[in-house]
Amino acid sequence: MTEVIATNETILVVGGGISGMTAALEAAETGKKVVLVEKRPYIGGRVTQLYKYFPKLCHPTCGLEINQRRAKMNPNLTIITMAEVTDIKGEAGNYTATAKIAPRYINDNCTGCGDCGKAVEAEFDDEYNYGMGKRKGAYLPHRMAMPQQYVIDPAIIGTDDAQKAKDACKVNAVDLDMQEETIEFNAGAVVWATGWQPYDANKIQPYGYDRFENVITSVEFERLADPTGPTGGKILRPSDGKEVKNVAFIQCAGSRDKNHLLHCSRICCMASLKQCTYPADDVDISVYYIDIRAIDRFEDFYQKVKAQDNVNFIKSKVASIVKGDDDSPVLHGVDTEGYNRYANQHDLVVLAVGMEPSVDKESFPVDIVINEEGFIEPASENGGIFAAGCSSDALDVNRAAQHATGAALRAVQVINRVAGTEG
Amino acid sequence: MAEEKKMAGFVCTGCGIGERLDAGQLETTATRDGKMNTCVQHDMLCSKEGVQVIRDTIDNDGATHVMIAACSRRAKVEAFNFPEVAMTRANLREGVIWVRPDTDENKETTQEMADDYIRMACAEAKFSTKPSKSGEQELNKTIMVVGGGITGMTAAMEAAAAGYPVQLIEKSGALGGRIAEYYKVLPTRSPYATPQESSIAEMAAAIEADDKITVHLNSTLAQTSGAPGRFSVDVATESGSTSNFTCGAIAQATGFTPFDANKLPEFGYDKSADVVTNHELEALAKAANGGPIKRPSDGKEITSVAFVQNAGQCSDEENKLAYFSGVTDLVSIKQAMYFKELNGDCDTTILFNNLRTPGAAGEDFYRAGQEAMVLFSKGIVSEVVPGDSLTVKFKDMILNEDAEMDCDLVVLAVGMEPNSGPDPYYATEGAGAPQEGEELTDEEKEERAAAANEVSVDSILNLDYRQGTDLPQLKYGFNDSHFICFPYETRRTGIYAAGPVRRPMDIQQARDDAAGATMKAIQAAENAGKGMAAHPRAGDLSYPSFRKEGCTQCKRCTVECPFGAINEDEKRYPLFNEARCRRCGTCMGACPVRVISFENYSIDTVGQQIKNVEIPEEWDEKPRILVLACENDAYPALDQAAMNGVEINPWARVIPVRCLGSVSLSWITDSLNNGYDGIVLMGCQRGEDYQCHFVRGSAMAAERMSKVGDTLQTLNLEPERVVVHEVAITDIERAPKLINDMAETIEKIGMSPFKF
Amino acid sequence: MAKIELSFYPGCSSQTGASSSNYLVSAQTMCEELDITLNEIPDWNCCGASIGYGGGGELPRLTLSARNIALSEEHNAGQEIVATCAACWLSTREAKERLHEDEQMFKDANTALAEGGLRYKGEVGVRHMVEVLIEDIGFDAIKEKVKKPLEGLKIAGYVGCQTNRPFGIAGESFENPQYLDKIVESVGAESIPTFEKKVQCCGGALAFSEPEKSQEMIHGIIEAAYDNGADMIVTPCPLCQANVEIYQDQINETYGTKFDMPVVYYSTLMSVAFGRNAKDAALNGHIIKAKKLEEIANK
Amino acid sequence: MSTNSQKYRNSFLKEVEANVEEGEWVKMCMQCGVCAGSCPLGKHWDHPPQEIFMMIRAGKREEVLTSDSMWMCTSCYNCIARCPRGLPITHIMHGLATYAKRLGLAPKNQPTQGFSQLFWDNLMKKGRVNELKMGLSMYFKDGFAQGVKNAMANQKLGQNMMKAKRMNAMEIMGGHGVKSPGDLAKIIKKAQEIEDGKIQDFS
Repeated sequence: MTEVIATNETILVVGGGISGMTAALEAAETGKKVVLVEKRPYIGGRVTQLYKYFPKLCHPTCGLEINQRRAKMNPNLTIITMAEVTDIKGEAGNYTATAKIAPRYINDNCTGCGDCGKAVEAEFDDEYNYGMGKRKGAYLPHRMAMPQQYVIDPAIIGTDDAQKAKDACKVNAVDLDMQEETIEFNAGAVVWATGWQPYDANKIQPYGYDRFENVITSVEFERLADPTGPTGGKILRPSDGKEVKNVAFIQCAGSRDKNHLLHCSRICCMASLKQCTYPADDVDISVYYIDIRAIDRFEDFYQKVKAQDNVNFIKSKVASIVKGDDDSPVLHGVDTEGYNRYANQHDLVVLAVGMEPSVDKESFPVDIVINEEGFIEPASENGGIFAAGCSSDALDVNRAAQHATGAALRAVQVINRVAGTEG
Repeated sequence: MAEEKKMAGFVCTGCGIGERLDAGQLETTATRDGKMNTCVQHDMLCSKEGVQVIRDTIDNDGATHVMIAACSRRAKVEAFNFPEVAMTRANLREGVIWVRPDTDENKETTQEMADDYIRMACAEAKFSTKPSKSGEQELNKTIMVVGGGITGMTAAMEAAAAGYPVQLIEKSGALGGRIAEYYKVLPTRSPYATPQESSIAEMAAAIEADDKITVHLNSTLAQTSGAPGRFSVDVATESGSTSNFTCGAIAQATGFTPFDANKLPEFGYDKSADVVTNHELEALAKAANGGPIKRPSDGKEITSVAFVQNAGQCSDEENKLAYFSGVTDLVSIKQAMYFKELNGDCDTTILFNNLRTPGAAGEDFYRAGQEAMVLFSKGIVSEVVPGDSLTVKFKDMILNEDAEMDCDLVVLAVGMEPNSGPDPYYATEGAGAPQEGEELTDEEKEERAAAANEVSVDSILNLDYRQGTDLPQLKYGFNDSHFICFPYETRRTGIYAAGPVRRPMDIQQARDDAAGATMKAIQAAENAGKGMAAHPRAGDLSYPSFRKEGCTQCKRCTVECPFGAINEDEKRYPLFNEARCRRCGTCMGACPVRVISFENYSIDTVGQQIKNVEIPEEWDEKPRILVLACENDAYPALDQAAMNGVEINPWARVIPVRCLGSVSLSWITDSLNNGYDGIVLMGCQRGEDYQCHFVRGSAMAAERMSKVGDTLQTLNLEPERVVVHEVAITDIERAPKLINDMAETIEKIGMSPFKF
Repeated sequence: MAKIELSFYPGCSSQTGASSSNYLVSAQTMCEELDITLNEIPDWNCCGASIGYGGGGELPRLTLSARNIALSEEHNAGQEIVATCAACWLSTREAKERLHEDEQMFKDANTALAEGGLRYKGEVGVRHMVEVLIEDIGFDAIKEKVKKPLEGLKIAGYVGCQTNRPFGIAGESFENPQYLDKIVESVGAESIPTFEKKVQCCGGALAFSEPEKSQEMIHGIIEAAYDNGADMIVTPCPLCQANVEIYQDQINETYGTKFDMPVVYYSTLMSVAFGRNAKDAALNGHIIKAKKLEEIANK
Repeated sequence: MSTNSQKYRNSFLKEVEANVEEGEWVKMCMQCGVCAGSCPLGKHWDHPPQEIFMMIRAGKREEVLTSDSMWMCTSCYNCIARCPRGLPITHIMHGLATYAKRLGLAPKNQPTQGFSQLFWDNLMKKGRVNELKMGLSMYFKDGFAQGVKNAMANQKLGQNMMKAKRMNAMEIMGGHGVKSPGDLAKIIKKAQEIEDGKIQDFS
């Protein structure tokens, strides 16, 4: 049974991605008690699945290492993984939160030694790699996963595999009888940081993501480029494993579009520019865009990529994709800078899919102001609940961390009022 | 140290350690060689029972030093958490059994590896003491906010709302800054459709009414001395009077200055009064107070306006701005709406290249502008021809032709330039940095810095710091963090920039940024009071001290500290400021006479590890390779390699270091003298996009090691024996390979003759 | 199956002696089998199609459709309007939506209609026959009705434009609608879900005014069906049917092809599969005979 | 020719908003070009829709209204389905074409222009389209000789259609229609008047 010691001077942070982690750590390092609830079996969220950050092209795992060390060493911080907040009652300074915790079937004894993973046979699509590649039925979601504990896929519970995992474990960390549990605890303020999800590319019908193997999404491309990804960092075509010599990026795939996401997702332009630096320089790259939204110093990076001889920018929203020779996608459209019609064949097409806020208007646990794009508004009506990061707007990592730090303060203000420390 | 040491060792036999290694022998090694008073085995040390065993030894047997031989220091951190003792860990799992094949012929070397790691951990423990708060400063909750614009005002209010007293410094005679001059501002709530009144007046009133906030108008900072938790600030007013207060931390929100449009002759700014900047337009709109906006030249009601986007921005030309000032497209849409509101049937045309209106608010507002019949054209403006009616010449990118249009008024969307002080590193990292091959002495560097400060702007903070008066700059004068994950990772602990001085931004962002910076300032004040380090070694209580009698006043430490933490007294002895220090150890690495040390990280804690590795006789054909790995990237990379079962040769002995900048040359020379056959240093990426969270640690290590050549010469050893590598945390295959490469090198060039 | 009664708008091309009279015949046969009663809108007029734009302006065109709806609301009160022709359906539904969202248009249309003593309320639903089949009848029910499965037939489902865009069939995508394939399978034939030209425009009315441009596109459609090994093409749109079928001679001349690809309606397929004879299925109404269908029908 | 004082001003845009079907949408285009790329007759357009929208903003009144591009629209609705800003492009194209025709600026002998008029006149006669007459009048639109040629060219087609009972020679005698074409004419005439009344003069 999970024990959570929390009072109305505790800050509840929902979501353990870069924003949630930042908010939680900043508050905890200011001496506040924090409970962090994360849906995945590990903290870090989507940035753990990115290969590099723009514009520095540094590795997200570097910052993750520091944040995880901060988290491990901080006594003020309690992390609950595989859990979702299902209900929040009360008002600023006095909330009662309900969280549902899914069974991990592995307890804290786990040393991350990996014996159970070796013992289990069943394999599943690896969600960490967006379904490209497989993982075992007992698995460590990724090498940097924190907590460094394995997970047993519910699908093998009741099978011999589950028993194999149990038998293989020398520290009896495997608990096949683990049940879903529901816990309730107090909090004075809530930071909502459930982040975003890639827009469902199947809905962008003209691009045939559901019909053409060699049309993939930008998040999948990150995994392809990552040396620890399914292709060992080689950029290969899904259809035939051939090395990609000619890749196209389609911007605003789902963004700035009343048929999909109304808003501009802000990050996609920079993400694609970044991804232009992944392939070798003998790979031809075409970027199909409406406006390149390189803000601030990102302009430097835009200019740098523009200067690459192998990159070509086309001001055009691609109209449609059809299948060409040996499954190569052919892009149809018009370059609007002087009306040039094209039908360009590429080895691989990357859809720069938009950011859809992971804020479910329908099932949101408490009454809160959510705008038509699905982001949480900075409204006083929200009481002691503060959005952080991509729950509030489409933000890049840097802006998300910045926003989360501010959100942490707003939560601290509530806590301090409760504690009566002001004045 | 008064209390006598009681050393307790613990060997875990879980996770296969017991199967792969002779635990009995490890225990003996710990007690016999490692001089542990006690040493016990446990089959699962991280379990509740195991942890209890350690706890009892501390509580009941009064152990003061604890050596845990188990998994990597990165694993089971929560379990092995005993702040009340000096603790070290021997990495037998990731460091030994996971990187060595489980075969009989490897058994011996694997055991030797493990025994060495035990000896090293014991030595490290022996020479460590438990870090504890220095008491150098107490908690000072006051936050100083510099700048009384929207960012500073927000920061002040946010801090006060959290219960912290505020000293708010404003150069001018009133609060409000630029926003006070604006007619309207961008909408901050959905639907993002119409410009709204700014809340600046209400905010000013609220600050007036808040007894937690003290406002200093017409004031500047004469001097800021001290450190987080004990800053002492002299405030000078225009009238010449000065006052002093102390504060715990600082938020700098000094805003921006609009780009000088006189640098844009092609747009006729200097020739026609009817060519104005976006900032001047705000004044025009305000002056119209509710009526139609009139032309500056002849007061005629304006019926047509052209907005020239990116005027002097996104340019590679000399004395124009290379970057894009975040909001200028949104601002032009907003201002075009002014005309729709005030001038009835007025045509407004926005000539842009890439229209940059990001996010939900941005795209909504773009559509709102189109709804309001603001006309958008992808056009690049080449010239504005003055005249009774101005003619704008541009290339229409869509119709792909040269075009021109006439209008009554032209608005230049110019960018923002940060109001930052002189860059302390102008001469070392900034524009004044030595060019390729240019060698500068410290004196020359200082001269350049001084010269730079002469020509450049006045100081804002007037910090009494050895390394300059103001916040370091990232690029284009912005006081931004270099790190994507950590927007507030400042290089001046306890001082945080917010708003357009950090990055070009709009009001909403600036207000969020103010909250963020205030949060960090509050945190810095609180932690200074606790004697705890700030990010990235957050919570670290260890701090540097030095043996004055040994110091030669060479100033290496004061010059090279990346955080300006060390001042100099009149005798040029270093003055450490604990609360400014980030515990990287760069000073330790810099010190040629080895007088600087931390309680649990010193010349000895590492040096003794090096010494306690058993060096086999030359003819044993068992080389020893010392690996000094940055704890942030290289060491985790090696851990992950171990998880993947990547092999590392059995000669390597890896020691994690806080930063390559903390590596003392003495460690290198000692290990060479002790018969190590090769040395591999692994630090972070250096250069413009450096990854080192201690800024130049990796770079400085490289520079220092370049001088090892002489040492090698005198010992007539081959230069290949010492290598420095940049290693990223993702180099899971590469990091082990670099170590194995060294083994091959030694194969080639032979063993070191210095084995005694 | 519950009896369904609908107010039917046949449209000009389906009249006897007109270009898709065979559509009407087969549709009626199909409806008999499915127990659908079609009550023709008395005195209906042409919808103006899309091409009418060049002659009549916006309001006159909307008023044409408004008149049909008004007549239906008057004489077939309470019955939803159903059309078999894509253009008829589109124009009528478009008119309804436009008049609904634009109050002034609504008034103006009624002012005009008043000249003929009519009043438009616009409260009645406007549907395409295919919607009725999918939503009210369902593929399973269609399967059940099949007496002569169309085994051994490979049929390319050609949806075309106006049955598909801008409204389309609920739950179907614009780029890759599946319902024709499902109908084809329901009647026991083999579908070609990957038929890449299933929503390619045939040129519509421009087949008349710009024959070369249209026939180039039609050629592509037939070629794709041919390459996919189709025995015939099935479509829900009379203009698509006509355009793709009747110009094959001319296309063969222009492109040196030997196309002889039958183009039938879903209602043709169903009539035959439901066991009705060639006449009821109006197979005689095809210029390019659907021999394989005829064989099954005559079995 | 438009003078600088009209270029990149709202004058023509306003005219389009006032007088063209769905014209008020033109200002919402963000020049992504998806319409241009989606049109099945795309390559036959001198100026694709998105470019026409830009020309309207640029004040190129004559160039737009005399263009033959809008007449390329086959009413396939691809552009409408894909436009990220939801512009009813098909209708705007129809609207521009009709407006150009109304002003007498539409290109003469633009076949689709001719045909759409024929179609309309044909349907207005009896309230329903008479395909035979429409066909014939189409063939003969360029005079008798050309008409015979066209007719001969399509003779086989005609015979086939007759064989299939999908064309009826008797239609020439009259054919289908509404009961009272007069009433219908009155209704449509009224509608036409109302619409004409709304046209604003910008010339």
